[in-house]
Amino acid sequence: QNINQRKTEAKQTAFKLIDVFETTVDPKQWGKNFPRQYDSYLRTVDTQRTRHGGSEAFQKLDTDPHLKAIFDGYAFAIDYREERGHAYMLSDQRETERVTKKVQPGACVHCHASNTLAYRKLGVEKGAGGTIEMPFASKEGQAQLFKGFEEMCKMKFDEATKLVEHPVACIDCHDPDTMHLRVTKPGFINGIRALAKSSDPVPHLPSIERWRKGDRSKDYEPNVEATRQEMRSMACGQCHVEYYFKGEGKLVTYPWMNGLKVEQAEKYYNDVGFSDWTHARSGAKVLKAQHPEFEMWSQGIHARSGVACADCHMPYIREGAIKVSDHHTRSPLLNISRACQTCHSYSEEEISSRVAAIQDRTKKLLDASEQAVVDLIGALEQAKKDGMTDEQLLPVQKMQRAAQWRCDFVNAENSMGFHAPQEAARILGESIDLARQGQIELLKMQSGKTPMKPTASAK
Amino acid sequence: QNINQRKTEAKQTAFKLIDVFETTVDPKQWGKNFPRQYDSYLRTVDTQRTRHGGSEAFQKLDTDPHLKAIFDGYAFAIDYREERGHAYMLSDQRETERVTKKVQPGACVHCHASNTLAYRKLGVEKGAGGTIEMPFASKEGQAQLFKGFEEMCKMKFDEATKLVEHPVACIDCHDPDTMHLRVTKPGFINGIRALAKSSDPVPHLPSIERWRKGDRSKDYEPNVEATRQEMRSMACGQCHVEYYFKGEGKLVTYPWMNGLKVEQAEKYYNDVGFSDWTHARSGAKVLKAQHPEFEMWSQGIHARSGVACADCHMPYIREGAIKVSDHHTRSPLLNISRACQTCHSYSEEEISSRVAAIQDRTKKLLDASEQAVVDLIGALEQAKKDGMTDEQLLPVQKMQRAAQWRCDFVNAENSMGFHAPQEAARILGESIDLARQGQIELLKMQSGKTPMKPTASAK
Amino acid sequence: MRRYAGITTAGLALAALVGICIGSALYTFDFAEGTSYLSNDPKACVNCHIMRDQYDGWQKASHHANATCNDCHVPQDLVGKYYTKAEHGWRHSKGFTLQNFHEPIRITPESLAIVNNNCVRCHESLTSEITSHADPVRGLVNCTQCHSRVGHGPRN
Ligand code: HEC
Ligand code: HEC
Ligand code: HEC
Ligand code: HEC
Ligand code: HEC
Ligand code: HEC
Ligand code: HEC
Ligand code: HEC
Ligand code: HEC
Ligand code: HEC
Ligand code: HEC
Ligand code: HEC
Ligand code: HEC
Ligand code: HEC
Ligand SMILES: [Ca+2]
Ligand SMILES: [Ca+2]
Repeated sequence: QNINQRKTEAKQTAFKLIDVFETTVDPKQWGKNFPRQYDSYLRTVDTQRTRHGGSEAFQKLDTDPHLKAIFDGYAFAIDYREERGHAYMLSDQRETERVTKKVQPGACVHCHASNTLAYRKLGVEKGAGGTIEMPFASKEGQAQLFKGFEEMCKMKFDEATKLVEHPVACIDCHDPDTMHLRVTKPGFINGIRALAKSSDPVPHLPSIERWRKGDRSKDYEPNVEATRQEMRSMACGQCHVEYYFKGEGKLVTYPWMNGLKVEQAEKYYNDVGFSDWTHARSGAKVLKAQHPEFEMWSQGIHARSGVACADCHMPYIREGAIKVSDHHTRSPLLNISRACQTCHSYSEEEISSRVAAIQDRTKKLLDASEQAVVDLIGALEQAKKDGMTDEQLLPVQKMQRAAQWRCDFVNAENSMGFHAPQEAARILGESIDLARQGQIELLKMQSGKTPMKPTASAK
Repeated sequence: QNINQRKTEAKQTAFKLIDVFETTVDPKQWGKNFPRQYDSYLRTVDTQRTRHGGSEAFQKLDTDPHLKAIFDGYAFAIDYREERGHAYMLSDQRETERVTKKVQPGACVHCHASNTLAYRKLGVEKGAGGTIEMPFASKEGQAQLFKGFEEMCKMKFDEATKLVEHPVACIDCHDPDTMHLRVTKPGFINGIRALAKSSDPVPHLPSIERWRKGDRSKDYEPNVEATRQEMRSMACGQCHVEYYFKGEGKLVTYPWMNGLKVEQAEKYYNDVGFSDWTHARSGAKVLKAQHPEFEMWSQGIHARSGVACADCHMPYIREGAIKVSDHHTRSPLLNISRACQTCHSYSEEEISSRVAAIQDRTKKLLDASEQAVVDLIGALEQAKKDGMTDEQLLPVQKMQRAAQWRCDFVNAENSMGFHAPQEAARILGESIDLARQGQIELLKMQSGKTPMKPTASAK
Repeated sequence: MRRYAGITTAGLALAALVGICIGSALYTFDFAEGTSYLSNDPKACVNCHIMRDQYDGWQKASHHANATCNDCHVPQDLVGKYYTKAEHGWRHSKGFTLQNFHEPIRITPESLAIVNNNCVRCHESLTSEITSHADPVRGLVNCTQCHSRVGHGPRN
């Protein structure tokens, strides 16, 4: 790899046709120096479906009728699609009925656009010192970024989205001077710092483990301390994570203060008393999980073995004597030879069947878990109709919240369990237990029996 | 390959000190030719505990109090221990209170002794043709074996066990002439033939897939058709499997007619109407699962990758100038460097933590599943006390049977989920769903509501 | 750059040679001797940039000091050696010239058998006990099933 690197670095200078700066947002410009990466980056417009993923934006509410019941009362019951390539992120966000039919904040823009510069400009406007030509990593640069971030989060979506014009672009992941990977999303930088301060073991993020052993007086700084291999996942962890909008300022926040696991995020939300909405049928205060790929990957054997998102979703392609990272980020199942066979010496067919075995198991449990949640929602709805009060129902509503959170955590995660097969199954097993226990508790309340104590594992 | 074989066969004869025959049961004799294997074979007397396994015969009924409730009315509620090394198999069986306090058949001997010769002798006695000097693989040899097997199964245990004197010995796994691996247990030979005839995909057993494509007029013959790598698992699959005693003849039978998965074995038992006992508290006709290691391994990624039982449980060990298979079969966690590190280049510490992560997840779900089953048993017990009849309770008793079978399948499997982590979790998730739905159904019956239809996944 | 250009020339020259060989429909040892492909120097392999990963891996792996490419990848009996070299030379050059091979490169079952025989060749006495009881029908368990890293280190 070093040799390759040296070669390509040599190339890089040789081919450097134009200079790019912190102010060069348009990927076309960068593409003049790196046409191969740019060409593949453009190919994220492709649409091709896989069994559980792929890039065709079909309506999930149609393919999975349970979802309407589960998200009743929330924007996700209106329009919820399979996600597709990066090229669409800006337009898909602008066009979703979740935005056109509901009011959304500027916070949404955090992950759907190239906004490094937009944040900094806004920051300067709103009084952060310095100029936007100053280095990104400088004290001023960072202050501008975070100031603009905070300001944009609380704007109206319609206004905020006018400040950006490109989907995620080179500048969001690369330093324009050195082309080194970097993270630029303030929500991620805050989140990973909070994670570093927690005590959740993260063997797959060795630089955090190292930081923890240090004096901890300064915040963990991913752009300085993370290894290259870690950066190959953190670049994606910028956006492919569970989040919520904190408080009135609608600040994009990753719930990592206790760790990355499903129950650790839940604990955070419970502690701060957050819920996404009140369920229209059951009255429960519930949560919506969103694309926790980084979190789920973190629990899997690949992360543990040092395999990064980019290894599978941006594998090297050889072009003549050089290898470049395929910037057509997509389902690895559409690219098995490069995405998997460098590490796994089985045939493509065999590799797909292994994935299918994992995804089928997950799907089966997921169906059972959704069914259990829907049954509980139905039972609560009926109980309300029968005259039970929210106060009486609260313990059971809490069980719905916990069950639904787990079910959705796996469902919203986009690999159908592949990123961490056993963890996904464990989460769903717990979801089923909680939802079914909720029904039991309700029936006991209704028939005047003493409700059972939920078991330790299902508290 | 052929070249090497010829060269090294010369070596073998050089060391051959005595001749061993189909009539040489005593491993000590074989050990004269193969002292290294014999020495390690003797070491199975060692006792050392691991977190979830190891070879200390502690009482499981004490460490896991749920088991008494789950097995109420059955011999396993009297005495149920952690299993230990092969050296103890004969004595542990003779001494367990399951034998001393209950009547057991000669069938038990099938997996707890070297009985290749004992079967054949008994077969000859009972009228099978030929003499015991005839080759094991000859028509007569096989007829003697199967005749003796059938006869011994239906004997009384006390008499049958007198016919054997050694725990599993060289002759049960090796051809005395060539030392090639072989399988000799009739129950396994019948079982694997039935499996071959089923249509359950077995990518990890390529010789069966091959047989299926042939004309299928002759039975699948493991000793002829299996590859060497398959034999390195089948040798263990002879005994480390789920089984039951079929009919009056108490014939040791492996429920593989539909395939190796948990629900396929269940379907077999349901179809033939078998149950191990009637639960003392709930009145349900239930099943006990027994050590389905071969079945669970079959669902895992290691089997799929061609990794055999012997690779992990009998890894090669270097003794001076020669490497041999470690015949001290035991927990690989007591021998990580040899058992895992040739394939996995992580530190021993890292490998144990990976196993711990898998086993901890399994344990957590297993606890939840046991709790759910125990809750259902309690609910049924109460319903009976309240005057409900077995006829009324039958649908719920069936759910107990299904839930308990799944819970026990993972519990009785001795790797705490390691052999197939996601599959173990899936099974437990289903167990929880079934047990909790049983409670729900019962409560609905009691309160006069229409019982819900169990969901598809939990039929 | 310079090295890169050099490689390409070598590759083309080799391909051209192979082309001539198809023309005459004959693999001759003359052709064989005439190309660097047949030397035992690992650099001969890595002349082809496509072998770069394996070369890098080999340099870091346990056998760097003990075995070169040909010790593992070519049968050591004379006929087999040159047959294999000719066959590989042909296939690899063709692949390289046409750029129509599967990537990542996968060892063929035939080549893997050659490798395994070479393991046993060097480690004969150590492994005599486990190879001696090999079933003539079932054969050996491949050494590389467990020791796949000795040549090139871990895949990842
Ligand atoms: C070992 C390989 C591997 C790694 C590492 C990996 N993934 Fe994946 N990912 C997959 C596979 C396989 C799928 C399933 C694709 C499908 O079903 O079509 C997937 C699915 C996805 C999807 C949905 C793709 C689609 O087609 O809709 C996203 C988004 C994703 N992964 C993001 C990530 C992120 C972010 C990381 C790192 C935090 C990551 N992945 C790490 C293999 C990997
Ligand atoms: C923390 C990063 C982040 C934030 C904040 C965020 N998104 Fe997304 N969004 C993603 C990622 C990653 C995907 C692709 C994965 C997926 O769809 O699950 C996505 C997918 C989408 C999609 C396409 C799939 C679908 O759900 O229909 C839409 C539309 C969308 N987001 C709208 C929004 C809106 C509206 C907001 C604000 C309320 C928002 N996003 C905020 C990261 C984010
Ligand atoms: C700026 C936020 C952001 C970053 C950084 C980001 N993604 Fe995405 N990603 C998204 C959004 C948003 C979508 C969904 C777009 C849509 O549906 O319109 C998406 C979609 C995807 C998909 C689904 C494509 C498909 O065909 O369905 C994959 C795979 C993916 N991203 C992988 C990655 C990887 C790997 C990285 C890091 C190298 C990464 N992403 C970095 C926001 C981001
Ligand atoms: C979502 C994140 C993301 C975006 C957007 C992105 N890249 Fe990359 N890029 C990566 C990752 C990850 C790597 C691998 C870096 C490594 O291995 O250190 C990479 C590597 C590169 C490299 C180094 C050589 C190689 O191919 O590995 C170049 C040059 C490059 N990208 C150019 C671009 C250009 C030009 C654009 C815009 C058209 C762009 N990148 C957009 C994530 C991104
Ligand atoms: C950079 C190396 C690398 C890449 C790329 C990679 N893997 Fe893996 N994979 C591993 C490692 C390492 C393990 C863990 C086992 C081990 O330690 O050998 C593993 C384990 C697995 C397992 C078994 C574990 C489980 O979760 O069941 C499957 C299945 C698997 N990989 C499939 C894939 C697929 C599909 C892809 C491509 C989308 C892929 N891998 C890409 C290195 C890789
Ligand atoms: C990839 C390695 C691997 C393979 C292959 C494997 N096992 Fe295991 N086995 C393990 C591990 C790890 C454990 C857990 C040991 C522990 O908890 O101490 C285990 C546990 C066991 C135990 C319980 C051991 C104890 O300490 O009580 C038995 C019995 C067993 N396996 C039999 C088998 C059989 C039979 C097969 C083949 C059908 C097999 N194993 C295949 C790794 C393996
Ligand atoms: C003849 C039947 C039989 C065969 C064949 C057999 N086993 Fe066992 N095995 C047993 C019995 C019975 C026990 C439990 C003995 C006891 O607890 O007294 C056992 C125990 C074990 C244990 C647990 C040891 C411990 O320390 O707890 C392991 C591991 C094991 N066997 C692995 C294997 C492997 C690997 C093979 C094949 C190479 C194999 N067995 C073949 C019957 C068999
Ligand atoms: C199909 C093979 C097979 C048959 C038949 C069989 N066993 Fe076992 N037995 C095993 C294996 C394998 C183990 C070790 C794994 C375990 O304990 O789960 C074992 C373990 C045991 C143990 C030690 C652990 C414990 O459960 O306390 C006892 C005692 C025992 N068996 C008694 C019996 C009795 C009594 C019978 C007849 C009713 C019997 N076995 C029939 C294979 C068998
Ligand atoms: C439970 C099954 C089992 C028993 C009992 C058993 N072996 Fe083995 N033995 C194996 C397996 C599995 C191998 C590996 C064979 C292979 O790789 O083909 C083996 C291999 C051997 C080999 C070949 C060389 C080597 O070490 O791999 C010899 C010799 C041998 N055993 C001798 C014995 C002797 C002597 C005894 C009795 C003291 C014995 N075996 C008992 C399963 C068993
Ligand atoms: C003969 C080779 C071999 C041996 C021995 C072996 N493994 Fe594996 N292991 C594999 C392969 C192959 C995979 C599947 C991933 C892949 O395709 O690279 C794997 C996957 C794994 C995984 C990830 C899959 C999962 O189930 O989560 C773990 C963990 C693992 N092995 C642990 C162990 C442990 C512990 C041992 C020793 C007890 C062991 N392995 C022995 C070859 C082996
Ligand atoms: C002319 C360029 C070139 C040279 C020089 C070269 N190779 Fe290759 N090699 C290739 C190509 C191209 C392939 C892929 C061919 C295919 O997959 O059909 C390949 C494939 C292989 C394979 C895997 C396929 C197989 O046949 O099993 C091995 C092993 C291999 N080469 C070894 C070597 C060794 C050893 C040397 C030096 C003695 C060498 N190569 C020199 C171009 C070359
Ligand atoms: C010690 C033995 C050994 C040496 C020396 C060795 N190789 Fe290999 N080589 C192997 C083995 C083993 C494999 C198969 C790896 C596998 O199956 O995972 C292999 C595979 C390959 C492949 C196919 C790629 C693949 O992963 O299947 C190529 C190409 C190759 N070797 C080239 C070379 C070259 C070039 C050299 C010298 C620089 C070399 N080898 C030296 C043992 C060796
Ligand atoms: C040209 C001779 C030669 C060939 C071919 C060869 N080796 Fe070796 N190997 C050696 C020597 C010399 C050593 C170091 C001294 C020793 O331990 O015997 C060694 C060491 C080893 C070691 C111990 C070091 C380590 O990596 O753990 C293993 C294992 C090994 N060889 C396996 C193999 C396998 C498998 C193959 C075939 C893929 C192979 N060897 C091919 C000569 C060879
Ligand atoms: C099933 C797995 C497996 C297979 C197949 C296998 N080995 Fe090994 N090998 C091992 C293990 C485990 C050790 C370590 C033994 C020890 O440390 O006591 C080892 C040790 C060795 C060593 C000695 C390493 C040292 O420390 O000096 C050599 C050399 C070796 N093997 C070569 C081979 C060859 C040649 C073959 C093919 C005939 C082969 N092996 C097949 C698992 C295997
Ligand atoms: Ca998609
Ligand atoms: Ca044990």
